[in-house]
Amino acid sequence: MFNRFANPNRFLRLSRPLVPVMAWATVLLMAAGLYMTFFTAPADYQQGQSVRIMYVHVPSAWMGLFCYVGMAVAAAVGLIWRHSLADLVAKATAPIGAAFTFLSLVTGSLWGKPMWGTYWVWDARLTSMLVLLFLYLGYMALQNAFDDPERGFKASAILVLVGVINVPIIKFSVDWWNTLHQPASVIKAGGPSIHPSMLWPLLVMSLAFTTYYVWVLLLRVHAEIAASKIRALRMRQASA
Amino acid sequence: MDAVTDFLAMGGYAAFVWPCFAITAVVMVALLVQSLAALKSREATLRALQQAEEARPRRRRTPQAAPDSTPDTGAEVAREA
Amino acid sequence: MRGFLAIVRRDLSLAVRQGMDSVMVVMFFVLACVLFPFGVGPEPNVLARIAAGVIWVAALLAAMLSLERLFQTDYEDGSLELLTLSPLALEVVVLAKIVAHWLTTGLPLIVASPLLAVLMNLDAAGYPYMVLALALGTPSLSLIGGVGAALILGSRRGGVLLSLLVLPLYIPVLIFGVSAVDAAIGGFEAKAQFLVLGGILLAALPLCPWAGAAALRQATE
Amino acid sequence: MRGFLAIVRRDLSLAVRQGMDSVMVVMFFVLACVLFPFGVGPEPNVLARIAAGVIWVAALLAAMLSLERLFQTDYEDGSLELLTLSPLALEVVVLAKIVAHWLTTGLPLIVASPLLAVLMNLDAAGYPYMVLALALGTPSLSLIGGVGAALILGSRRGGVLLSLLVLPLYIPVLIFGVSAVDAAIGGFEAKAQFLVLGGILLAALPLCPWAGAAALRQATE
Amino acid sequence: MTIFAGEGLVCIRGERTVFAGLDFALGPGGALVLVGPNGSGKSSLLRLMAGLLRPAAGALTWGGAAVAEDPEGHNGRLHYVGHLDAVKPVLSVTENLLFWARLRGQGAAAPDRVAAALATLGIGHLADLPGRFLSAGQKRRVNLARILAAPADLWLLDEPTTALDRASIAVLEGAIAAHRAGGGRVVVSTHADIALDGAAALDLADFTLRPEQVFAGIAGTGAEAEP
Amino acid sequence: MTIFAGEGLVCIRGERTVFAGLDFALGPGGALVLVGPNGSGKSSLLRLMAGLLRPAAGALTWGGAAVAEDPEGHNGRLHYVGHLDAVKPVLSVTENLLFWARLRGQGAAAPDRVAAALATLGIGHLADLPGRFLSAGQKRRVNLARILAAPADLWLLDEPTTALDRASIAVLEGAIAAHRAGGGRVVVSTHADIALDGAAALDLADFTLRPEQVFAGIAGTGAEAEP
Ligand code: HEM
Ligand SMILES: Nc1ncnc2c1ncn2[C@@H]1O[C@H](COP(=O)(O)OP(=O)(O)OP(=O)(O)O)[C@@H](O)[C@H]1O
Ligand SMILES: Nc1ncnc2c1ncn2[C@@H]1O[C@H](COP(=O)(O)OP(=O)(O)OP(=O)(O)O)[C@@H](O)[C@H]1O
Ligand SMILES: [Mg+2]
Ligand SMILES: [Mg+2]
Repeated sequence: MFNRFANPNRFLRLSRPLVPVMAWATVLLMAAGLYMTFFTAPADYQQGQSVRIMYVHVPSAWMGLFCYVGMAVAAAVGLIWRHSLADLVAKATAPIGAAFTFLSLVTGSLWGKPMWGTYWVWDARLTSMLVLLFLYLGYMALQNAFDDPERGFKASAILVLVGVINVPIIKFSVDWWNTLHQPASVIKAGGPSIHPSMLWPLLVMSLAFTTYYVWVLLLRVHAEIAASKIRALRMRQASA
Repeated sequence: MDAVTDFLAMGGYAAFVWPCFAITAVVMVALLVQSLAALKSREATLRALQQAEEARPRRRRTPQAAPDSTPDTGAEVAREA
Repeated sequence: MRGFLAIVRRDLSLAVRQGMDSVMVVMFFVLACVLFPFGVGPEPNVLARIAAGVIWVAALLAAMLSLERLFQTDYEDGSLELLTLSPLALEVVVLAKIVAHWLTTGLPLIVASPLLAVLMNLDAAGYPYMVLALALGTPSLSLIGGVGAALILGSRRGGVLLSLLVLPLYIPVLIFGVSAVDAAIGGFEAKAQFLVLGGILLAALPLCPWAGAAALRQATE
Repeated sequence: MRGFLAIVRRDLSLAVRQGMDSVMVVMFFVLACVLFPFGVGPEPNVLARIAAGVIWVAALLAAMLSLERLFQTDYEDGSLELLTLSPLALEVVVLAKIVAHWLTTGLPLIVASPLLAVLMNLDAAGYPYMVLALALGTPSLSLIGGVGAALILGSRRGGVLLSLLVLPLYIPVLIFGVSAVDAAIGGFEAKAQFLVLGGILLAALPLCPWAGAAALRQATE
Repeated sequence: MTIFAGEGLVCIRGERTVFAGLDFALGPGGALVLVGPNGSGKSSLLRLMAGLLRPAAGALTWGGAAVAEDPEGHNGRLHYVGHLDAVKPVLSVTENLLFWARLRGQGAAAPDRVAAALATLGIGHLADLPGRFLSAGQKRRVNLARILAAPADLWLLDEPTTALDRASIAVLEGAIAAHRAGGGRVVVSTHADIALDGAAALDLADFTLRPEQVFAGIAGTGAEAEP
Repeated sequence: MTIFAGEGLVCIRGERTVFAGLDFALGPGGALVLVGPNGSGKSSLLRLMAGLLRPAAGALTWGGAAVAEDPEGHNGRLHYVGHLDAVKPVLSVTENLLFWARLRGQGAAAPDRVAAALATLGIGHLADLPGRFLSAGQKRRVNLARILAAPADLWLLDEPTTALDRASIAVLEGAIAAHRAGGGRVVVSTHADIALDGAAALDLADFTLRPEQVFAGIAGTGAEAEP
């Protein structure tokens, strides 16, 4: 049975050894991915060397989306089974997901300047990514708005579940909105067909981003556990 | 030498490619460093607090009150009361 | 049902007695719209081009601002605990409060909107569609905002926080509300947009009271 | 002076510790701006035409929303009484709190404005003028809004009421702020507008702390 | 005979275990008085009984059925009086009470019941006064009139004598006695004295954990596990 | 010898005359205890002395000079302790107190004075704790430490013993005695007992108007004019 007193010490025991594993995996995969990005992947016949932006842009966009789903699952587990570790995972995921989403926006607009001639267009995909960033930031703001961390967890869990229902609706309406006003003229559906010489670096980079996520997630969860122990000790000190 | 300048020029896209990778690196490293620093400082605080706790005289503490094995659930701790 | 009506009736008479809730919301709505002629200049064609969008954005902001206190006073004076403990399902309580909120703020906004349409130089063909779109859209705004209002109970900062939670979720309503009016002005069918607005409302109607009730339960813990 | 700095420093550290005050204000600023493309459509030239106005209106609304709690928490926890009883002139206290508010909200808005200018497709020639106009205008917004925030203490409904008090007073700042940017983009001199913005600030600097102090004395009676 | 009972109740608030292993049983006509020092968990236990708080462990049952299964049904058979009086300043006393009575399904009978309740508590003359003109004691009496205006089996009263003068306390005692005589049950937390015949007393201090056991949840077990 | 005195003070709140014709005088080392039933105006008189309220009639003087002439000067020589403790939940106890000390011109000496004040009140061990972890009694002690951390002639204490246990009340009594021994003066309102040697008692009930005189302003003069 899941229990709201999920034992953190067992979790710490199990997950501490994972930290160096993830760290090394990230470093090695990142090195390999960067090497492939710059030395084995070919320049695109249309986009030239700027296509190399893709190898950070696409993984961060994927991770931005993935983290939101992960956060929603963790929040649901925390809310329904009152599993406090899941609450901590949801909380720790938010800043990482927000960072990835932010990166996909920045790298995308840096790519957009040479490709489309402008840093930003109100394209459907871009816009929904921007809204996703706001959903992350709203989650983090709500989480931090309470004196009692327990309330922060529960309130933000409900928010993220409402948000996850809304993400497809937002996505759909933004698609509609954009096609209504401005037929797709800037990027063609599908994008460049992916050749293995480009696919492999992309996959390696994505894997590197994933291990980076796990690494930082573990660090942040460990920090949250330490923080709640500190709160408990402080409270004990206060009531002494 | 030319190879290097060529590489750095990124086919004319240097002004976009390099900032892009630089920003990605900065954000990812910053997040990592912040996470590590938070963990370190909290663990340090925790250790200090726990030492202070140890040092304090324990008035009503009976030897068997402190569970010697890690209990699986807080509820078990509670039931021992 | 009788309990539902009792809550609606109470909230309405509170709104009337506490003075000018509706008036204040409408005034904010008008003020926010009026800022635009000052901001973008008084050229009629520019204003007409952006009129529908500005009116909708102002409606969003007005709904959001007024929602901040939806549960706040009941929370502070202990009524919310007693409402939670009523034999009514909490979802029904939440729905009743949201309905009362819509009657005191959404409805006046709809009534005031033609006035703003005139001020903003909106094409006359758009008036009925504007009203209809607001009539379908504002209930969704109240419903979605009600969840946000329940979530921020007891938090350190109300207004700004609520806007961060709620505004992103308002975007679909905004998009279809505006495009319904624009389509009508442009001479197109606006049926699809109205269907979507209705669909959003139908989806929000069961979901939001449920989420709001969950939020209230943890706020009164 | 030492007391002044003590208050500023305290309010800054409160803002930092309470988490993300500045971040939230900037987010609202960005969100409010982003609503407009959804409202008026994504065409770059339309957006560029209204960009300066929209950014200024969003700045007004963000300042107003964040001001709601300028004195509220101090009022609720009893700090405001003690500040009123400090040996400092109450006007200085009010000014210090407004300065701290500007540092935590006005300044971030200014920093974030070029980003919005990009999003809204503002003519690049306007960027420096936009920033300069905001730098001259936002202190006035904080000063004027501070008076409103002091006036609404203890009233039943904060947010909406504050907007009704404050937004009309913000209109001059809005007009000259926007027209400075528009002039610069159109290739005209914007000196007159900046002079007026500076003049408003110079007038608000002594007047608003005085009015705010009077309002606070009322509230703590 | 339906029994309202709790078994092995554990209450955790703000990461702190307030009490643990608490049992009680209350039959029709029964009364339970909660005592204990500040912060020992009297209010928490009442909120738990009302279903406002969920026990971290243990079960709350009514006639053998778990209360958590049917929260609305449980709400229907209880009245709760907390620290706040829920009197709206802009509504008159009667309007305030009518609302709560109607919410509990008192239709046509509501005005009469409300008037009778006001008379019982000796504030019939305030019936038309807006809530904002009431003193603290008067507000508290309005709140108590609320529970008289609609019948419910279980009364949960958290320091109901706060701000009441001696005469009003006597009225309250009479109302509780009448309620119990009719088969109702009542749980009262109090610092002051309130006279209830044959009431069982529950001292919350008996269920408070020793300081070193107090901290539950993640933090607690962590701290506990340290050598 | 500077005397702090009030003459013919009248206090009107919410269109109601709370008290009228009240005189007092307080010399260095003096103490005044305000007593009276709820709502008789103890808190109102203290706020009036602090300058938070203005008397509807009468004069408040310090060494003969009207207090209203130089409000900042008056603020500089008084400390007020009200019902709220003004402890910021996100600042540590020391940070909270340092702010108030600095605001009163305690520069470099502030940290030492704050530490000493905390030690006096027996909460030195809480110095680094954020305010949100404090119980009601601990917050009240922090508030009292505030008035020890910066010197002021006149202490105005509104029910300072609220939420304090016996030991802390004794500490407070000691602090007041020391303050008076150093020539300070103190006005205390209290329901509980607090031992102050040679303090004058002022019963606010003596200055409350008869019911038919109570309504001031338009209503009041009207009622007065009735035969
Ligand atoms: C701010 C600007 C941009 C944002 C927010 C953005 C966002 C995204 C997102 C969310 C994805 C993942 C979509 C998915 O897998 O379903 C993606 C993928 C991709 N983006 Fe971007 N993008 C931006 C600009 C660009 C630009 C300028 C280009 C190139 C001209 C580009 C090319 C691609 C490609 C090739 C993919 C992967 C192919 C695919 O999954 O469809 N993006 N982008
Ligand atoms: N909302 C809350 N969040 C977190 N902890 C709380 C909350 N309310 C109370 N507590 C804590 O729970 C414990 C029990 O509080 P409770 O109010 O039940 O005590 P009580 O016995 O009613 O005290 P009193 O006699 O003061 O009314 C206290 O230590 C308190 O600090
Ligand atoms: N803010 C206010 N506005 C209007 N009337 C007020 C206000 N505060 C208090 N009063 C009224 O003034 C009268 C005196 O109140 P005050 O708080 O001074 O009494 P007190 O003697 O301190 O009572 P207690 O023993 O309850 O503290 C009361 O009748 C009260 O109703
Ligand atoms: Mg209690
Ligand atoms: Mg008092």
